[in-house]
Amino acid sequence: MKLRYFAWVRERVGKAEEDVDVPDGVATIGELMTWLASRGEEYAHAFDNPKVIRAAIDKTHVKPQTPIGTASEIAFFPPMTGG
Amino acid sequence: MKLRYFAWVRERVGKAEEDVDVPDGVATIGELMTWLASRGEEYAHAFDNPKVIRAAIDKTHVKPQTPIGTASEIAFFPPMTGG
Amino acid sequence: MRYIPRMTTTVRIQSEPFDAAAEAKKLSGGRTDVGALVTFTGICRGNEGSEPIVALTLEHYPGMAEAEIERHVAEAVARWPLIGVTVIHRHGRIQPGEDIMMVATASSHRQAAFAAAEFLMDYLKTRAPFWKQVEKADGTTWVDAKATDDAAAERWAAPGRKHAAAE
Amino acid sequence: MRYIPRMTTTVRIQSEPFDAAAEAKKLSGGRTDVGALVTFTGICRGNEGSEPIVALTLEHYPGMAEAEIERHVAEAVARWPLIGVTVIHRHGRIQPGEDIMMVATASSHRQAAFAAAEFLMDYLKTRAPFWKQVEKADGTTWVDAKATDDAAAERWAAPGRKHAAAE
Repeated sequence: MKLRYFAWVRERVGKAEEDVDVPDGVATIGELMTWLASRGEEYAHAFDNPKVIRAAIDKTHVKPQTPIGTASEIAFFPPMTGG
Repeated sequence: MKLRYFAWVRERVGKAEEDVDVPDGVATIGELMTWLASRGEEYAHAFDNPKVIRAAIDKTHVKPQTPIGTASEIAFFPPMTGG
Repeated sequence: MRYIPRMTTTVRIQSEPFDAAAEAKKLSGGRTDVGALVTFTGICRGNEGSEPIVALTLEHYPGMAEAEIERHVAEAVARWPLIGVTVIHRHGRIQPGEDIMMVATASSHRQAAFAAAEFLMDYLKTRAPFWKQVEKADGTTWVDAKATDDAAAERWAAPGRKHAAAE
Repeated sequence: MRYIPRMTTTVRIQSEPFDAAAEAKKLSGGRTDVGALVTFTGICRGNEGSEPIVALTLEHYPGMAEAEIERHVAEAVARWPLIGVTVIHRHGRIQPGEDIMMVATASSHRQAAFAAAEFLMDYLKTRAPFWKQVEKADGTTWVDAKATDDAAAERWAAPGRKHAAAE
């Protein structure tokens, strides 16, 4: 599964995207963030306050409780500040 | 006192402006409209429904109960449709 | 110290056409404190319902039109943190596709610019002394005032209404 | 028979500057059914509070940004009687005084044009995947999302809210 990071989430993780094998038992966006936070210091820093992180599955906004399902691309980013 | 008429009030009265001597006892805008309506057929037609006529004293919107006072110019016109 | 912006207000009543884009640009050009620019342009349509319009003719009350618009511009400036306001309104004969009038508002913040532009439009429709006559193939008629325009203007006067004055 | 206007919608994400006035003009040019044209332009300011800004850099999520804006344009078209909508949003480095983005809405009636432009702006601020980084003399920081922007976007979703859909 492809993960993409934007803005300060990208800066903290230290990369814009990566391919990961998500372990069994990680079923929702929220669980994916918890698992990512356990992957090292930079991830722990990026995901230390998951409440402020927004997510999209295949370029559509989703909530933490949304199941990952058969997503091909999941993105994590801070609240948006365009306009 | 100078009176000015605009839009269909002007068309019905048949003139854009005139100088009139307002008789004693005509104290408010509403009373002035009643008096004007008595001045002939064209005035009666213009002021037959005074509720829809708006007025300005010296280029400021006023209500029917506003006293004429020492106005130098009073205008009558339909509801505005600019913009 | 609170930053007091240099304020630009322009009110013009004219029979000549105007360039809405160029007028709006003047509010933000040459300065870097404008974050939001809202422009409204009112355009003469070519039909009313299903009937074609040949032209509109706008009558106005010279002197009062300027004074009334300036009074509402001053009120908008007092109510919202604006940097610039431009109102231009044409009179005379106007053909379909031509611009009738414009309002442009500049502010640091979008909500102030939007609110002030809508406020000015609602008041222009109901309080500025202009009257539209519509010319069709079978003659001319005066446009009736709309109750919905009065309602739109009244919402700004409703007690307790809150304005989004800043982002 | 109800008149079904020819509808023009344009959504563009680009790093190049754009000409807001020319883009807005495209919505009303060559047709006579547009009575109201509203243009919002978001401009890079030269300061944040009292601190000078060197530049803004806008990061975006390619593909999702277009899709998200197009979804909201479609919703605006469904909610209000619009004739045309244009949204252009830049990404990359933008200097003070330069335009960041624009929304233009064309309709027969002013209230629809205003409401749709505000709706699109409120959603763009909170749902379109763009992130602003502000560059000052002492370094760069990510702009924080504003709670007031979330509140502005939520008013469009509030149950029972009435929209002024026509004059």
